[in-house]
Amino acid sequence: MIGHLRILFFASLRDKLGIDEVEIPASKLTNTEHLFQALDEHISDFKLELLDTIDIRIAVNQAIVDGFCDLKPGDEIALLPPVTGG
Amino acid sequence: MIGHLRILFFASLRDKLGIDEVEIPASKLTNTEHLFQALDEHISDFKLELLDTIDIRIAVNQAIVDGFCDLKPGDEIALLPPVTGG
Amino acid sequence: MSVTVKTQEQNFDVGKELLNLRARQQNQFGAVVSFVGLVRDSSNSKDLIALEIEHYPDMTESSIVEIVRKAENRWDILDVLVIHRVGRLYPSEEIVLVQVASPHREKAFECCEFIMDYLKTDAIFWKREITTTGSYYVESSDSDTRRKDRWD
Amino acid sequence: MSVTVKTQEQNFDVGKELLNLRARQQNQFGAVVSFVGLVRDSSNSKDLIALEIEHYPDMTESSIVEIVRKAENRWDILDVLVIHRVGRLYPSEEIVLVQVASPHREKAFECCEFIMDYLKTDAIFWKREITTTGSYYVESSDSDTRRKDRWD
Repeated sequence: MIGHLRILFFASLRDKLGIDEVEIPASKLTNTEHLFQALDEHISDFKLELLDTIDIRIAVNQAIVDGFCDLKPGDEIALLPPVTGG
Repeated sequence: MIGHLRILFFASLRDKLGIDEVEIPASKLTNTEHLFQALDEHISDFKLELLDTIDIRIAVNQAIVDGFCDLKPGDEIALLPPVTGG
Repeated sequence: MSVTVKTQEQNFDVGKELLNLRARQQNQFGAVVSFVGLVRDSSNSKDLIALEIEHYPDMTESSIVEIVRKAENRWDILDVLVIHRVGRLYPSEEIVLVQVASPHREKAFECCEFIMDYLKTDAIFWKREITTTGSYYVESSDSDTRRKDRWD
Repeated sequence: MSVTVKTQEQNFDVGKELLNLRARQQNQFGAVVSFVGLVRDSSNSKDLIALEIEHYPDMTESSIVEIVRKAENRWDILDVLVIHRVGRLYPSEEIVLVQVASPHREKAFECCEFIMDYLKTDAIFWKREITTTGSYYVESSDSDTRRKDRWD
């Protein structure tokens, strides 16, 4: 949706939260600093405390973000639990 | 041939000597110690001096021989110049 | 230097990929080292029914390309192919192929192992093991991290 | 532990050999490392027309089996296949395949490299390079010997 942020949940995080994807109006979240709060406000029964138990990395538009990062309408934000390939 | 030793020459050695295989009566050679002399006596125009210029290993019945080794009729003796595979 | 990275559900054919490499590379290369990882039939002493591999389309492939770029900076390599399967895989099925072509063998060996070590820790995949006693997400192990850290 | 060693004129198919491995091995193995060596199109800055590889039938195969036995004593490996071609080979043709299967990747990498290093110095083959300026027998180099000696 125009004017929205798309937020994706992967793997164990998706299974535990029971959500794979959500959209939040971009006006409600302009920086990744407040991401978890915004999710808690926007999603009913959001299991906020779960996010503390998993080592999560955040990607914005498919690039890992270290520290905080400004957000703009149309951005794709992903919450990534620990990865392993090979 | 019964009562003979079979002597094989490989690769650069074969090319330089111009011989790939020769048979010597087993009675003429009972130990690898005298192998080169026996070849010189048995083969006309044998280039004995060539053997000094190449690092040769000797195999008897397909096993590398370190030092000297007794020979018996039917044995297969091979003169192996330096190898490389892979 | 050619880099090919694919994530796909279907299996790969190592022989065909070697032919593709030869078609791609006019340069001379004397050595090709290939690694194939397969699903084992047990994990932490549990019997494994299947492995489910999840990826983040596009970002997963970028994360692998980034690993290959790191390798490229260290070794004189000519061609790298990484194919990583996703979806549900059963014991003894192939998971991953890493194929490295180089003029000389020592670089190809090192580079292939480097890429595998980084795939374990840095590539964006998630693995869920479906066993006879439940299903579990697996994470890269401490020994995986140590193997990766060897290259620092 | 299964050991397969072949010397042959015809080419091999790495994909088919991986299938053969899976048919042979009921045991679980998570890692297969394969090395393929190919004829390069130049050697010591001479243009190569062809490579002629000579062997000593039976003894050559025994010399390879002996190398594999050495490897077997060092690593927990499940299956080794070595196919070495003989006869006349042209640039970009395959010379050798070494395929090692192991439960874990680090052993498979080490073992495959070990076998390759020993093939260079200890396997009973002779190579003659036919170049535009004459033909020459090649010997294993000092660097080959050094690479082998690493394993002592």
